[in-house]
Amino acid sequence: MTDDTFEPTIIGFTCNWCSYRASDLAGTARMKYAPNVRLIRLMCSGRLDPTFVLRALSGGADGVMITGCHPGECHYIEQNYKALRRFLLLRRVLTGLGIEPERVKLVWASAAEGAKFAAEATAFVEEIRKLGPLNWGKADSGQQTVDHEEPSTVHRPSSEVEVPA
Amino acid sequence: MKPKFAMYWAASCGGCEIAVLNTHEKILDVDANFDVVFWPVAMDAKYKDVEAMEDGSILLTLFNGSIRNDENEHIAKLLRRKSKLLVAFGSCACEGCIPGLANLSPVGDIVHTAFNTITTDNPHGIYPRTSYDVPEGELHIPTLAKALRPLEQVVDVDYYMPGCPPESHQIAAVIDLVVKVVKGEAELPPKGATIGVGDSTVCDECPRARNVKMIKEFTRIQDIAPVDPTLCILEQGVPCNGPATRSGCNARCPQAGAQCIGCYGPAEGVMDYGARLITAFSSVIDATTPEEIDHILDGIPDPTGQVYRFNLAGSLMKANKSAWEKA
Amino acid sequence: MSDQKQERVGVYVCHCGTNIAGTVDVVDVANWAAEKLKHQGVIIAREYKFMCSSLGQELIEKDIKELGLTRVVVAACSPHLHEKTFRTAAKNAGLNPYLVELASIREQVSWVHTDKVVATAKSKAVVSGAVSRVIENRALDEIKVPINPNTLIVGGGVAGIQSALEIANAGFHVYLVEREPSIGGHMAQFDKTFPTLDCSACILTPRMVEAGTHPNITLLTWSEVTNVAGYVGNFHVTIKKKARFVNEELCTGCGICQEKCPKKVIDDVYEAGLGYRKTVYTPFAQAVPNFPVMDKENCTYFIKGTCKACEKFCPTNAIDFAQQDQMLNIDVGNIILATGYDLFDARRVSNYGYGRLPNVFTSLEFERLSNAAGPTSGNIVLRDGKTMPKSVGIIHCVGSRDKNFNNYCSTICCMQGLKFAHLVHERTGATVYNFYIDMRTAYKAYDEFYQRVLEEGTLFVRGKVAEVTDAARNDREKGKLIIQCEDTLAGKQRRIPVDMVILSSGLQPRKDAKEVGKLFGISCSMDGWFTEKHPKLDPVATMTEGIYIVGCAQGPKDIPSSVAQGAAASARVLDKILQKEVSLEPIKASINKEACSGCRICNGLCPFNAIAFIADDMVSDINPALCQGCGTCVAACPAGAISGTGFSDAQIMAQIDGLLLKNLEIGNY
Amino acid sequence: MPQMTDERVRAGMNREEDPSLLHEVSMKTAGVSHLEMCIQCGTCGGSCPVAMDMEHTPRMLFAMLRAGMREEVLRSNTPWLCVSCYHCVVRCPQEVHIADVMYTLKGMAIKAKLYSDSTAPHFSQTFVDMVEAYGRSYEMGLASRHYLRHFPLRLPSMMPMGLGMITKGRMTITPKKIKHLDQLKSILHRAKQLELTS
Repeated sequence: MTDDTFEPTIIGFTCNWCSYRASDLAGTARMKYAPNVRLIRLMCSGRLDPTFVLRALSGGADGVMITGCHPGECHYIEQNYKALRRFLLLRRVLTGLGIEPERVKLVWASAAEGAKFAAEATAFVEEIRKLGPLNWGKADSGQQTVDHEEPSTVHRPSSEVEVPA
Repeated sequence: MKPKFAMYWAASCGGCEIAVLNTHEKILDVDANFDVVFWPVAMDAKYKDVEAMEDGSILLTLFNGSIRNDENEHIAKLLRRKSKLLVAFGSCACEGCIPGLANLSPVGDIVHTAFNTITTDNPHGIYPRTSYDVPEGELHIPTLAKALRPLEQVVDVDYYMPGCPPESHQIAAVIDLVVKVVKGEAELPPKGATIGVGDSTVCDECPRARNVKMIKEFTRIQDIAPVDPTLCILEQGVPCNGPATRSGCNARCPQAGAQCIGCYGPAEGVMDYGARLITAFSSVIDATTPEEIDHILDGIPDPTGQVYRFNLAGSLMKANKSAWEKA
Repeated sequence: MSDQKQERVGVYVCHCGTNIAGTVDVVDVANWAAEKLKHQGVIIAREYKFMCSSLGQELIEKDIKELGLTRVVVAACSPHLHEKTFRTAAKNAGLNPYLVELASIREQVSWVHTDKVVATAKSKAVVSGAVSRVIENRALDEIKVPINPNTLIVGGGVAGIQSALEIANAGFHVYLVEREPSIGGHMAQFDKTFPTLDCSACILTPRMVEAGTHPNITLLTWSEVTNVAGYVGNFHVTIKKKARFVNEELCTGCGICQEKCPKKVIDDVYEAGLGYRKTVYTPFAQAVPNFPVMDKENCTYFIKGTCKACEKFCPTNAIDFAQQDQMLNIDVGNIILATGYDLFDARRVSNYGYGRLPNVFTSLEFERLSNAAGPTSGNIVLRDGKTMPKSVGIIHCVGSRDKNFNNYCSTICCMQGLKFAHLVHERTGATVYNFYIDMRTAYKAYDEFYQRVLEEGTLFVRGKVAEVTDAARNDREKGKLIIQCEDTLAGKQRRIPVDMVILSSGLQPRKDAKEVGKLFGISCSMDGWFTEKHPKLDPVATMTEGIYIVGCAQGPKDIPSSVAQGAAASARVLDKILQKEVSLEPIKASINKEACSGCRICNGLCPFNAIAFIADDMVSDINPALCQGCGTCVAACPAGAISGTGFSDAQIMAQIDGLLLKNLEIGNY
Repeated sequence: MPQMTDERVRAGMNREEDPSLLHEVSMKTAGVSHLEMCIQCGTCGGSCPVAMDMEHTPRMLFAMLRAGMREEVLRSNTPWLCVSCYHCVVRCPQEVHIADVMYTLKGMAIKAKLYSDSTAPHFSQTFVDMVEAYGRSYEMGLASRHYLRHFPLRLPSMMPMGLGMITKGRMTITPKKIKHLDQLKSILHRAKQLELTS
């Protein structure tokens, strides 16, 4: 079900100290990347409340990119590890809700890694493009009636979650 | 003339009705102060009687159960029209509760499971049909919606009373309050308030001792022996929903030696209950590598069910993707 | 959502010359905002060539005053550039500066995208996000805290000494803490310094003495910081002053105890294992302070209970075997960390044979060997202590620029290797080979030194040495150390027999750098060096207000750079002291005690110990002065009882909706 | 919202299309070669036990790859002399997988028929034949077949070494087959199929 006209909408959450600066650097260096990512600046990836991700996905985003400082390099010493823990559990919960875990990605990018930021953003857009639209924002409120025939495959939460190194 | 009172039972187990009866002699106050006009479980009344009432003529309606089919939806809208105060009564009406977990599957699967499992005696593979022609005319049964919805997703709700079911003493207190309001002795809380509950979470009422928590392993309560009866259950490695669950139950489950499962829903002002539990559980994990963290998370075998047991239908995502996609 | 009166929002879209306007249709963006975001309270949307110019700022100020704007969105460059500019403009016009929001449509849009239609569309989304967010912004006040004028400096190497002197000379008090018995650091071990070949002791000793006698400097050697609490301007520090077993009040530094002590041990620290010291000792003659310390592990009295030779001969009865470690509590306003480096352990490069082949030396060993005050009185000799080498190989980049060890360039090894070549040439006349990958002689007068060494006849081989071996293949190699490498310029493998090999080892972070970082609440890079606030524009500050890093603690560097950083940090500290108080960004978390259930989940999350549990009330509380505003606890509180200023849930949720253009229709969604 | 297409952006990010010889060799090498990371330090050439006989040290070969000297690189005897001791790989400061690159170059040289001395690839092929026939190396067969084919006159001079090896138990007269040779054969068969399709 690939749709050639599908342009993913992606919300990116960036850390004020590393990845937001990396995106600034990508700008200063005029690196070109996919225009589908819209950024929100947080003070730290540790500020990332899973609610933000759920709000974005339920509100029409096709993917969410979370970026933080490399492990061991957090400007608040170790809060990016806390973001990592949350992210891993959040992905499991999202999987249980039938959302491809690849739609939420955690990327480490330091303030110096403008090129990495740009490349990751572009790569993520392509990954989401392959997955297709999420369409949660357009999901109707459940009024539609139902025919009782075909059972689908039963969705179970999977514990196989991919993790960025 | 006494003000009018109604109570309705939509998609739910009936426990809420039992809880009302459990208020003992307080139930007599209802009769003494109200004219009960509609309460299918307690008295005979027809939908058309309700339809015939004047709009806004019922002072108080306690609506329990969530919206699973078109009949539920019809009555919800009807009672909304006829009532001054519509209370989402019990966890099902407030946030979907256990029936809401059905939103993890497409409705076709649910019906299939109900009519075609190994324990179901259905030799001819007969499935219900929503309409059927008989010589007397066409018969209808209610049609299932794609997903279950809490009351507020269908109609405007004045007050919320969570709990599975709400504690009887709180029901009594609410009845007292409304009686006082009717007599002009008290004022109503602001619209949209959650009533008959505490401001904080279950931990606030839990007498167990707690420390800074660092968990190396999540486990089930039956797998730890012995359970320390005085120490925080989460600290012992059992995913207890208490930290994120609204207080008001007096920490009944933890007091009885079991983890909180979250029936009172989120605390005041929280947008998504499951997200609060995700951060609660991940915050106590004592590991830094993805491998270690994943290993610890394996101790929560059904994370989605764990964090959304009572709240899925009322959550931001509301349902599994398959429930939206599949008809 | 909000039932308060609607805000009056002004949107200002900057052309930034053609930087933005070249890729984004700024007029379209402004018109769109005025029309489509009207229901949100946008009452004016303008575009202007350079918003950051004084005319641009005046435009905003005028609108705030005349149109009664209550919120401002500037769609321009990154907030890291001009957030302050526009906040100040708002402040000048009487609007709280935190009611201004920047929408980055330059770094985030015009500079990284090429298609004008796409870029314009994205700009609209970014503006929409900022408008939604700014409505949820709240007026905030900067937090002012007083500054304690005292300063703590940790580490008494050349960088720390420099910092201490600068501050002390300005008239403020300094506590200089050093873990060794004397200040001086690595520089005190060197003979000569490149490129000028000054005698290291000659230039350092006066500085050490000045620091030791300065009325504004409290020197605490043989001491370590054990605890740090508090925050900028108000740190409470606990220092362990280890027992010296010598009463500093009575000791005159006459040295008789050292002389009379009958026990010698190998000095692994100062003499790099090449020489001996007594068990009561000062590490070197010019030590500051000049009071000895007792080496409890090796002292005969502490082992067997007899001896006390030092006590018997001390003319002032200064020896005190009953002395205990002391814990000192001091209050300071700022802290400078000058904790230095460790030398890379050359044993790890096993193919170079250090520790196995006697005549392979480390750089620090060679420093002592060439030092006139060292174990050989400056004679450069082989391990036997007498033979002068006829040929010497100096290997660069040992443990540096190597993914098997340390990936970074240690900065000083090239110049160090050249200095060694010069000293060997000067003192022995031996043939000297330098093996290098790239010759890095940046900075003033360094390359000239390289040319001088070339002129002296040192042979340079470009190639990373593969191995050093004593397995001879022919008579020419017999009894020698053979350096095998590819001479990359000749394109041939070569085996060069020499008498002595010197490894120009790299620098690495102190082995306890991570723990020290944790103690002071600052972070380390992946390599283990302390992380500066900004690699270019703020190299001595850290993310933790009031804590500075200088010298090699921040990364490998030579003496001039260390001294420069020492002075730079002092300037920053003096700036703070003279302001008498400091403003903190009002981005803080706070706990609603009514909603807090005391579950204590947040307690383990704060690395700054800002969250305390109040057992009496069974609730947690946040100390706003300690809170750094990361927001981790805000995101973690399962009861939703913690909120954060500047980055509240309401602000971020609104921005998400705005970016997703969910706010285009009037009414609820 | 208009559609967010930006073709130039996506094209610009693509490294797959890098036409350089260096990139070609890097991509053809199994795993991650890190070939691009070479800093020309010469650790490989210094460590190599056979560098003395090589026309180019490995380092020099990598410099030639960067210079795009395809023919000179593929004609070099260097890859054929590599004994896969992995000394260079262990010591390389940039983690370049030097030995693996040598395999790639041998393969490319055979395909391009650019080797200067055919005995080297023949020797490799004979070795592979032996392994395919017996499941392991058969030194006696390898030596005798190789010398009979290329240097029959030198064969007698090899006798003393051969005898020495036999008496010390380092070489057997008759070949030894491994167990389950059929399994190995099917593995090799599959590998060849994959190679053809790749």
